[in-house]
Amino acid sequence: MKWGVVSFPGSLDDRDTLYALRDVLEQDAELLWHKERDLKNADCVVLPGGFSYGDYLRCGAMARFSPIMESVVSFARRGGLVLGICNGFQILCEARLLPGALTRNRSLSFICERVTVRVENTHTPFTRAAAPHELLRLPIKHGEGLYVASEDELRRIEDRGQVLVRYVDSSGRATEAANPNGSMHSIAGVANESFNVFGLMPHPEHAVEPMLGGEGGLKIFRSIIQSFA
Amino acid sequence: MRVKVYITPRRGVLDPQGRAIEASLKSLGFNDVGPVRMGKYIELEVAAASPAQASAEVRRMCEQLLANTVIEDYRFEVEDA
Amino acid sequence: MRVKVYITPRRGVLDPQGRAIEASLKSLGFNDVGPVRMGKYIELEVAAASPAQASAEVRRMCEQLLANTVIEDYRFEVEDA
Amino acid sequence: MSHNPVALPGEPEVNLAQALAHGLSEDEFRLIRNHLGRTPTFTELGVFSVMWSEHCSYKSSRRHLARLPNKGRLVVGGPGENAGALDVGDGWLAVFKIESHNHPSFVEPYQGAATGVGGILRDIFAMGARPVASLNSLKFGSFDNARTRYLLSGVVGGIGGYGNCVGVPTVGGEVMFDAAYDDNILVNAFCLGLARKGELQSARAQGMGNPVLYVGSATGRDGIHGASLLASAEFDASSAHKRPTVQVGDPFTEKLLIEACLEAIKTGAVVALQDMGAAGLTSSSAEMAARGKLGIEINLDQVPLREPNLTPYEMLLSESQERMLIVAQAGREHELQAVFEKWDLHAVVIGRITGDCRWRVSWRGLLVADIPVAALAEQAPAYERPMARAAACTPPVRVVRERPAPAEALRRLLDSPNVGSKRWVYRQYDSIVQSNTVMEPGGDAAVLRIKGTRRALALAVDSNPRACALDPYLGAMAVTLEAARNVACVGARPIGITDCLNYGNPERPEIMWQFARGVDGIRDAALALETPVVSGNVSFYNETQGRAIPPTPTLAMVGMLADLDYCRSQFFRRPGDAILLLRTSAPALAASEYDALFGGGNRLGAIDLHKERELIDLLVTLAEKGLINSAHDVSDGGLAVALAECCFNEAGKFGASVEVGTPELDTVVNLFGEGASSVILSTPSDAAARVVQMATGRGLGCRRIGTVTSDPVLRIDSDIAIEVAELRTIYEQALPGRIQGHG
Ligand SMILES: Nc1ncnc2c1ncn2[C@@H]1O[C@H](COP(=O)(O)OP(=O)(O)O)[C@@H](O)[C@H]1O
Ligand SMILES: [Mg+2]
Repeated sequence: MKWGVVSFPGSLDDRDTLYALRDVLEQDAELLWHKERDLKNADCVVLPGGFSYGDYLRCGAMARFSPIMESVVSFARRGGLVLGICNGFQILCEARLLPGALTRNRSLSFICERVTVRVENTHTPFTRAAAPHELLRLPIKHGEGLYVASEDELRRIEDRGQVLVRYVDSSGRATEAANPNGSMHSIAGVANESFNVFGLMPHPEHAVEPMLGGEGGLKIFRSIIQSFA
Repeated sequence: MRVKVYITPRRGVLDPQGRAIEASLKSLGFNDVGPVRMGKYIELEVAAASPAQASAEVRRMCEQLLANTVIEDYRFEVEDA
Repeated sequence: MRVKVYITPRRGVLDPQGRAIEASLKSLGFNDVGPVRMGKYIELEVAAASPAQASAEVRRMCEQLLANTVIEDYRFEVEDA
Repeated sequence: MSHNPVALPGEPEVNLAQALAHGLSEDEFRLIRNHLGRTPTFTELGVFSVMWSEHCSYKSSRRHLARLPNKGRLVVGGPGENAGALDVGDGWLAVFKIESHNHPSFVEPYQGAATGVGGILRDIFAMGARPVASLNSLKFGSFDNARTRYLLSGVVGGIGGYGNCVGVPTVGGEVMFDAAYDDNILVNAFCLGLARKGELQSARAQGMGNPVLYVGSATGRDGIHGASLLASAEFDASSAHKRPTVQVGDPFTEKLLIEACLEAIKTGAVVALQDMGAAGLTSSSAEMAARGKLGIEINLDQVPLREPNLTPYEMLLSESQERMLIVAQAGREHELQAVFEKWDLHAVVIGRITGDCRWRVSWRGLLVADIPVAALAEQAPAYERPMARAAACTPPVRVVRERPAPAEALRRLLDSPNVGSKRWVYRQYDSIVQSNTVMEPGGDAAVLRIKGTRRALALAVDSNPRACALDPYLGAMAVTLEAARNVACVGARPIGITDCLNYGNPERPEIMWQFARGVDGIRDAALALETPVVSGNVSFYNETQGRAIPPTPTLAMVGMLADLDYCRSQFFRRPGDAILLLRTSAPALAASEYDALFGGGNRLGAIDLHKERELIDLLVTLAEKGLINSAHDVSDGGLAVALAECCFNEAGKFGASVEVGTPELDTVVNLFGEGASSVILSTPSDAAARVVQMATGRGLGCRRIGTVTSDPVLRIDSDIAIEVAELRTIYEQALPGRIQGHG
C-alpha cells in the first residue's frame, strides 16, 4: 500500500510520521505538498500534527482551505482512508469530515505527556489489529484537545461506535483524573459514520520505538496496513 | 467600510477561558462578578458598494472562516464611515 | 449590570493573528478586505450600585487582569439592564 | 547623492546632550566624530548608540572573554560566528549557543521569553543547522513576591508557545526562585542544531556587487530605542519611558523561515546569512560586511514595512522579529526568491556589497548614513573597567533557625520550589517532536539520538548563584563541573560549552570583579575538562536601583554518547542492586537549599579539578562498560534528596535502604550538604566491588552504601524511613501547589 503525509505550512510532525512509516514500519510513504492537488495514489492520507498556519484564529481553521484538502475531501467521500493526528484531527473537524470540534484544554495550558487510551471499537480499518478494549500508551502534546460536540451528536457517535479511543487510567477506567484535557466523554479520537476517516489527539507516530516512548502507536498503523493486505 | 465581528462560545459549550477569568477575578477580590464569557473580537475593513453588500460579504466570511458554527456564535456590525 | 470588554492589540504592535486571517480571507477570494486586527471580546456581569461604579470596577479589572496593557488596548461598555 | 549624509527635516539636532541621551558617553561621542571626521547625523547617532551599546559591542566583557579556551580537536567554528560548532562524528556537526532575554521578559514575560527563543533559533539556522533541541534556564523572585506567579506563567507560556509552534523540542532546563531576582528575572535560552559536515553557512560577506536580500516579516517600530539599550542600562524609574514597542513573536513565520532558509542554503546561492537580532538591520548588515572586510550599501526604500511613515532611524534600529539578511551570489537572486515564495515569504533585494569598507544607507534619493564599517564593528570601544573585590562576598552570617529532624528536613526540602519537580514547567513544552528525544526532561541531562547513527548527544544547563555569591570564582567553576557531571551521569562525555554570563552593572568595580572571577572559574574548569567554550552571551545591568542579582553564570554543556546503549537514567532499575556513593570531597551547607531554608551555611569547600575530571571520566567509562544501571548526581537538596529522586521511577516502584553516616561528618551536613561532587550509582550486586575498586584506583572516594529494595520505602540510617509515594507526592506538588494556591 502507499501512504501520503500532507505538509501544510506549520506542520511539524509530518517528518516524524514519514519516519515512523518509512524507517520503522518500512512502508512506501511520501510527503504531499499543500499547494498541490495530487495525492500521488496514496491509499491512506495522513494529516499530521503541528500548528498549521500557526493555528491562528482556530486550530486547523485555515489549513482546510488549501488545495490539497479539496482532494482529501473528495478522496474521503469516495471511501479513501484518512487519518488525522492532533492538528490533523482539528483540520478534519474544521473541514466537517468529522463531527465535533476541539477547543482549549480545561487547564488552558499546553500539555505534553503520555496517556493511556482504550480502544473502543476494533471493527474499523484503524483499530482492527487491537484487541477489544486494549489499552495503548501514547503521547499527547496539544493546547487545544478538548473534544466537544452537542449532546445529540455525542449520543449519535457513541451509539454508532464512532468513538474509537478514549482516555482512561492504567486500569482502563475513564475517570476525570485520567482525562488530560477535559474532553467530553473522555473522547480521544473519533471516526466518521462510514469509518474511513479517523482523527485522534494522541500521537501514534511518536510511539513506534521502544527507546522513544514505547510502541503503542504501532497498533494503529498496523491496523491500516492489515486493511490493505 | 469598517466591520466589527464578535465571536462567542455557543451556549452550552464549555468555556474554560471564561471560567478561569471569572475565578481569577474573584480571587483578586472582584466578588460581585457574575458569569464571564470569553470570545473573539475582529476588526476589519471591507470595500463594498453598500452596507448591505458589506453585510452579505462579512456573513460569508464568518460562515466560512471566522467562526466555527459548531461551537461558536457570531454577530457583526458594519459601520459606514 | 452587563459589561462588554473589547481588547485589541496596541497600534504598532505586531498582530500575527490578524495578518494571518487577512491572508486567509484573501486566498478565499475576499479580495476587498483591508487590514484585520484580532482581539478579545469578554462579556461579564457585575453587581454595582450605578453604571459609574460598575465602570470604575471594570476599569480596574481590565488594568489588573483582562488586558495586558503593555501590548493591548481595551475599552468597554456598561449596559444598565 | 551628496557627499555627506544629510539631516532630515524634523530630526533633532545632534549634540553632546543628544548623545548622552542615547546612552553614549562624552568620550564615545568624541570618538564617533573622529571616526567620521564630522558630527554624525541623528540617524547615524542612533546607529552608533546601538552598535556601541553594551549589548551589541561587549565593550566591558570582550577583553575578559578572550581568556576562555575556545580551541579543541572537535571545534569547527567558534566565537565570532553566530554560534559555535563541534564535530560530533559520522559527518555531523553540533551547532549551539545560549542567549539571554532577561530585560524584555521582565517587561512582558510571554513575548519576552517567546522572542528570546525565536532569536536563538535564528542564530542556529543562520549557520545552516537545523535546530533540534532547546533548553532554558530561568530565575524568578520568591513566591512571596506577588509578581512571581505572573512572570513564571508568562515566561513558561511564551517559551512553550513559541518553541512548540516551530517544532523544536524543549528538552530540559532549570528553574530557580530566590528573592534576589525579585526585580530582575533571568531568561536564558539555548538551542542546538545539527548540520552536515562541510555545509556550515557563513555570515561573512563576500563578492563586490553581490546583492543583499531581506527576508521574513516586514519592519515595524518594535523595539526601537529600547531592546538593546534597555539591556545596556540598569532598570530605574525612567525605564518605563524608554520602553520600546514590545516585540511580539510570530512563531509561524519563524517556522517558515527555518524551512525556507535551510532550503535556500542548499541551492548554493547564499554567500552569507545572518539574523536581524539586536539592532536589527544595522547590526546584521554591518557585521556581515565587517567579517568580510567589505562595504555595504542599503536602500531603505526597498525595506518591507508593516506600517507607513517609518523614518530611516526607525527602520535601521527596529528590532522586529523573524527577519534575516542574505548576501547572495549575483545573478542567482531569483533562485532564492523562488524558494522563499514557495514558503509564502518574500525576499527583496535591498542593497549590495561594495569594496570600499563603508556602511552606506540611502532613502528617497538621500544619503542618510555613511560610516566606516570598522567603526561599527571591531573598532567599537572596548574597556578595561576597574575592578574591586566585592565586600558583599564575605559570607553572610546565617542565623541558624530551627533545625528540624532529618525526616522533616527531607520533606521540607522536597517541598521547596527549587528542589521539587519542574514537571509543571516542562509539561508545557513539546519535548518529543522530531522523534529524537531518548531522555526527556526530568533527568540529569536530556539525550537526543542522531538519526541514522548509533550516536547521541546529551545536554544540560546549570547555574548556582548562591555559590557564586559566596565566591564568584569557585562558584563559576562549580557550575561548569556540575553541568559536565550531569552530562556524564547519562553516560555522555562532555565535549563543549556555551555560557551565558548574567551580572549586574559592569560600571561598578565589584560587579566587574565578580565577572572577571567568573570568567576565570569557567576557564579553569573548562581547561581541566578539555571542553572548549565555543559560544556564549553576556548580560550585564541585571540590576535595579543599585541592587544587582547575584553573579549568575549559566553553563550549558553538550556531551556525546558514542553509542545509545551507554545511556543511563537516574532511576534505580532493579531491586537487589547495590547503591554506591562516589564523592570527591566533603559536602558543605554553604549555598545549599538547606541553608536557604534553615541556615547553617558558612564557606564553600575547595575544588580539586584533577579529581573532578577523574570523576567525569569514570562515569563515562562505567556507562560504556555497562557496569552501572543508574547514575544521579547530588545537587539541590543534597544526598537525601538525590536518593529520593533515584526512587521516583515511573515504571517500577522501588525503594532504597542505605547507611551513609560517617564519623567525620555531621549528619545534617552529610545528608543535606551540597558542593561536593557526589554521584549515586546503582550497579548489579556482583559488579559493586569492581566499581569501587575502579574509583579508588583513581583516587576517588567510593563506597557501597546500601541496596535497592522492592519495598517502596526510603530508609537512610536510623534517621529516615518514609514511603516513596509520600515523598513523591510532596516533590510533585511543590510547584503546582504554590502556583495554584493563589489563583
Ligand atoms: N525550565 C525548564 N525547562 C525544561 N525542563 C526543565 C526546566 N527546569 C527544569 N527542568 C528539568 O527538570 C529536571 C531537574 O532540573 P534540575 O533540578 O535543575 O536538574 P539538575 O539538578 O540535575 O541540574 C531536569 O531534567 C531539567 O531538564
Ligand atoms: Mg543533576
